[in-house]
Amino acid sequence: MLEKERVVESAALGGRATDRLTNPYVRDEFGLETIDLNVGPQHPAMHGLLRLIVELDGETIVRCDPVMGYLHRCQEKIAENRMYPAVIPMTDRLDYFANMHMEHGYCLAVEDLMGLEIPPRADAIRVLMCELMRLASHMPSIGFLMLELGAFTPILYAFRERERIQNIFEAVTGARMMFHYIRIGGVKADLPVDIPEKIWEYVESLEANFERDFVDLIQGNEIFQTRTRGIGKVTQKEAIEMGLTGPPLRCTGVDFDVRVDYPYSWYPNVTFDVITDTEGDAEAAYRVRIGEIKQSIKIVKQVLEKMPEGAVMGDVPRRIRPPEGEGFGKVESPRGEFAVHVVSDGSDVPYRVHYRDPSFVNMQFLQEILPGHYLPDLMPIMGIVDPVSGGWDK
Amino acid sequence: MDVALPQGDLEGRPERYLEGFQSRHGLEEAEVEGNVVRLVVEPRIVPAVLTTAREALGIMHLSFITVVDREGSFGLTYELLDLRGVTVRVKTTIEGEEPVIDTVTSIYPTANWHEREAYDMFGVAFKGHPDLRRVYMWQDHFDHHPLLKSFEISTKRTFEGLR
Amino acid sequence: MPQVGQGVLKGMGITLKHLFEKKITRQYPEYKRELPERSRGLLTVDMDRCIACLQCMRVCPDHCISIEMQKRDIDGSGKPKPYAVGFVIDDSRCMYCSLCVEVCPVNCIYHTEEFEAQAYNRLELARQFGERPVDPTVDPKPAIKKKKKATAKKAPRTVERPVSEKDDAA
Amino acid sequence: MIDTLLGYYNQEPFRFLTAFGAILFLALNLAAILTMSERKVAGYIQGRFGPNRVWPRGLLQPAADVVKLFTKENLSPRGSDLWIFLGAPIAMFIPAATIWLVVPFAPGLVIADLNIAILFFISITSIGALGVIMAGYGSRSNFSLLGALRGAGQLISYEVPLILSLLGITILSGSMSLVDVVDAQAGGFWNWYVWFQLPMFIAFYVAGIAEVKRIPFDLPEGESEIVGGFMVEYSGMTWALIQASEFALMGLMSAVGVTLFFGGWQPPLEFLDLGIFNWIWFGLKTALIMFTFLWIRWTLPRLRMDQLMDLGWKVLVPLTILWLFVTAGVVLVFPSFFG
Repeated sequence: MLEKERVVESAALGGRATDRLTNPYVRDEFGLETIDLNVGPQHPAMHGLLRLIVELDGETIVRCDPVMGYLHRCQEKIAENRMYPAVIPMTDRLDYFANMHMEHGYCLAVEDLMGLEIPPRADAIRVLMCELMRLASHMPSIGFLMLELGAFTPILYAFRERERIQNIFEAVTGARMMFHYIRIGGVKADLPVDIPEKIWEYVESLEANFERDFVDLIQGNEIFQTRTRGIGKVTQKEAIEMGLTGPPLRCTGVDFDVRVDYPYSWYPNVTFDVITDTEGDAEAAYRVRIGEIKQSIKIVKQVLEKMPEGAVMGDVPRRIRPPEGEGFGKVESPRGEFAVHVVSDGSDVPYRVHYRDPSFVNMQFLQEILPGHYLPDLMPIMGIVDPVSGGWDK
Repeated sequence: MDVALPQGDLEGRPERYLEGFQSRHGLEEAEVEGNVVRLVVEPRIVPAVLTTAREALGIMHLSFITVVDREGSFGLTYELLDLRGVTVRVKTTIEGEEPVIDTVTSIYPTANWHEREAYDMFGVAFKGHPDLRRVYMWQDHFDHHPLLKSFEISTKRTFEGLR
Repeated sequence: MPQVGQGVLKGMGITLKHLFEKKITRQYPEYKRELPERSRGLLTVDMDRCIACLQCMRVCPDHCISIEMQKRDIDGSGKPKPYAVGFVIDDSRCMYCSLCVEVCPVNCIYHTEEFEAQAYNRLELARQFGERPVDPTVDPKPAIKKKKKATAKKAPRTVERPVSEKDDAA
Repeated sequence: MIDTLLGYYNQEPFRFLTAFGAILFLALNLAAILTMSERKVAGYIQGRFGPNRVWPRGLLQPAADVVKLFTKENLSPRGSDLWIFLGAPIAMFIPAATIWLVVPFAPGLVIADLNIAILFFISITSIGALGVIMAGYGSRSNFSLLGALRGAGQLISYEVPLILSLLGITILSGSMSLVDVVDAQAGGFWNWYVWFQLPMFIAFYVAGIAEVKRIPFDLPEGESEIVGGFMVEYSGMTWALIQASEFALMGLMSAVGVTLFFGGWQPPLEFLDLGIFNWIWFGLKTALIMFTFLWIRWTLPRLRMDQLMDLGWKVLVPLTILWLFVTAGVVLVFPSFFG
C-alpha cells in the first residue's frame, strides 16, 4: 500500500532494517534478535488505554501493532437502546477532550434526519462553544506532546488555561466536562447574561500570555526542535491515503477543513484561515495547532461581536421520533473529521448510530509510520495524532 | 500541493461525478441531492465503483464505512469525500446472514481499520483484506458480533460487586 | 547553529518568571469555589410537590430513579390521585444529564450544589426520599422493547412491587 | 578534658566512625532536602504550591515519605537475579556518598585531604554506571534492560568530557588536591577559575547533569517511553535508595563544581571571610548550582539517545580538548601570571 522503501529506512542500521530482520535466513545467520515491548495499556505516557506491541531492534522500531478495545463501551450499541435525546449525554463520553463537537455532530445528524431548522442564535452559541472547546483541547494536546518529550511544565500551563475555559463551560452548561448542552434542535439554554463579557475577558487574557507560555517556551527550544523536526514525516499523498484529517493532514499542506469545505452550523458567517504547514512532521503539527488556537480566538471574538438575537431552541416536538431514513452529521473536531451516521426506523430509538472518530482513523498512521523510527520518536509521533482513548474505543 | 484536489466552483461538480459513475457502471439507483451524490449499487461492483471514484474522478478520501444490520440483509454505506464540498455515498445491500464483500483496501488504504471494525462488530467478511482481525473485541474465545441485532444486551440493573 | 542555546535560555527565563508569579492552586477541602447557578450536582426531590407522573423515571437513561406509586386520596377530595410512596435516586448510576429535571412538569426534582457523593457501599448512594424505602436494585421498568410501535404508547402502569426487606439504607 | 577527647578523636577508629556517620548523615539529608526542594521548585514554576500539608508548611514531607517507603513491601520480579537486583541500589549509593570524603567544606574542615582527590572523584563516579547496569540486568524486564543499556552508554560517554573538563583546573592549580584548588582561588571572586575556564565549566555542568541522569539527559529513566528505565521494578526502600543516591550525586556534582570553579568555601570578597563559618558560602554556592539543576529539570524536554551521543562526542569532547590546549598554552607562555 505505501511505499515500502521509506518504511524500511532506518538511520541506525543504515537502512533496510526490516529487510534484515524479516528475512529468516539473514536473521538466523547473523543471530539478529528483536525484543517485543508492550507499550501500554497502562503506560505513563500513553494517551489513554492504548496498547502498542512494538518490536524493537536495539532502539529502532521494526514493527508496531496497536491493540485497542481497552475502553470499548460499544457506544453504538448503547445508542441503539436509548431514545434520541438520551444518546447525547453518551456522545459526551466519546472524545472526552472535545465533548461539544461530539454532541454537535450527533445533533446535526438527527436534525438532518428530521429536517429541523435551527435558530441562528443557537447555531452561533454552538459555534462559540465548539471553538472554546477546540481551545480547551488543543492546548492540552500541546502540553501532552511536551510531557511526553520530558518537559513537565507546559502541561500544567495548558491545564490552567483549560480550567478557566471549563469554568466558563460550567457557568453556561452546568457541568465541567460532560456538558449535555447542545440538544436536538438548538441548545439547552441561552447564555447567562454576564457570560459573553467573561468569555471576552478570558480570550483577551489568553491572548496576553499565550505567546509566552505556549510559543516562546516551546517553539524556539533547540531540544524540542531536534526531537520533533523531521519526525513522523508524511507526504500529502500518504496522508490522504491513510485517511488522516485534522491537524495531521493539514500539517502536510492539504488545506482540508470540514468547517470550510463542508460548511455547517454558523461557520459560513465567520471568517478564519485554514492553517496549513508544509513539513508534515511533528513540529509542523505543533505549529498547526498553535495557529488553530489563534484562529479559534478570532472566531470566538467574531461570534461574540455578531451574536444574533432570538430563540435558542427550534420547533422540536416533545417526543423526538424521526421519520424513517438516514441522517448524516459531520463536524471538524480538534482531531479531525468527526462524522455521525444515524439510521432511523421510525421509532423513538435510533436503529443504528455510527460514529466516525478521527482518533480511530488517524491512528492507522502509527502502524505505517513507526517502523524505522527510534523508540523515543514514538512520543512526538503520538503527538501528531493526539488520539483520545474515548474516541478511538467508542 | 502535490495532490490534485478538485478546483473551482461546486456548481455542476456532483452532476459530473454522477455522470462519471453512470457512464462506467450499471447503477441500481443514482441521484444528486444538493452536494451529495447517492449511489445504490450491487455489492459485487463496489470495488469497481470505488476505483472509478478514486482513479477517474479523483475523489481522494474515504470517510467511513457504515454497516446496518437489517435482520436478514446488511446495508453498507461508503462515504467518500472529494475534500472540496461534494460527498459521494455508495450504498449496497448484502443479502444473507453471513455477508461477504470484496475489500477496498487496495483502493483506499484507510479502509483497513474501517473494515476491521465492520468485521468485528457485524461479522462482515471482507474478501482480500490484508489483516482481517478484530479491532475492539477479544481476538479469541469470543464468537459474537456485538452490533448485530441478534446480540441482545441487558439494560437491566445489575449490582455486581455490591458489598 | 549560530544562535544555539537562545531558545533554551528564553524558555528558562519564562519558567523563572513563573516561579515568582501568583499561584493558582486552591486548597480544595478548605477552600470551596462558588458554584455557578446552573451547576448540576446531586439530584434531590421535593416530595410535597411530586405528582408521581413517573416521567423522570421513564426518561432516565441510566434507570437511576425508582418510584413506588399508589393511588391515594391526598387532598381530601374523595378522588384518589397518584402519590409517590417511595422515591429513590441511585447516585451510583446517575450521570447528571438533567433529563429528569427538564421533563418534570412541577419542577419538583432538581439539582443541588452538592457534588461530593462518596460512600463505602454502593447502596449507601441510593438516597430515599419517600415515606417507604424502595429497593434500588430492582429494575423499575423493562428495557426498551425491540418491537416498538411508532404511535401507540403504553399506558403508565401502576408499579406494584414488593418492598425489599433488606433495604435499610435511608 | 576536651584535649583528651580530641586526642581520642584523632585516633583511627573514632575518626573513621565519625567520618562514616557524617557522610551518611550528609548524603541522606541532602537527598531529603533535595526531594523536598525539587517538588517545591516544580510546584512554584508550574503555578502550584508543591507539598504543603505536612507540618510545618510541608517541610516534613520527606520524613513522611520515608515512613511511607519503609512500610512498603520490597518487591522483586519473578526470575530476577536477586543478589544483583538488591545489590544495585547499594552500588549506586556508595559512590554518591563516598566522594564527600574529599570535599572541603570550610578551611580545615575536610575529612580526608587526599592529594589525588580529583582522580578519586573521577574513579568513584565511574562506579555509578555499574549500579545502573546491575539494576537493569537484575530486574529481568525489557524496560529495565533498555534503560540500563542507555544508562551505560550515556554514563561512560560523558565520563570523557567530565574528566577532560577537570584537567584545566589541574594545570592551573598544579595540584590534584581539592584543598589546594580551593586555596589557589583565594582573594575575591575574580580569582575563581570559572572565568578563565568558562567553556570547561559548561562542559563540566552538562556532563554533570548527564552523570546524575537528569532532564534533559534522563534517558536511562525516560519515563515516557521506557517508563522508569533501570528502576522500573524497584519499590519501597530499594527504590528510595536509588532516588537518594541520585539526589546525593546531584548535590555532590554541585559541590564539586563549586569547589573547582567557584572557589569552594572562599568568600566572594575578602572582607566577607567568616573563618570556620565559611561553609555558609560553600552551602550558598552549592544551593545555587543545585537550583539551576532543578530549574533546568522543569523547563526542558529530553534528548534522544543519538542526539545525546552527538552532543557528548561531537561538541563537548572537542570543546574541552581545545580549551585544554588553550589553558596549557597560556600557562606555558605566562607562567608567572598563574603562579
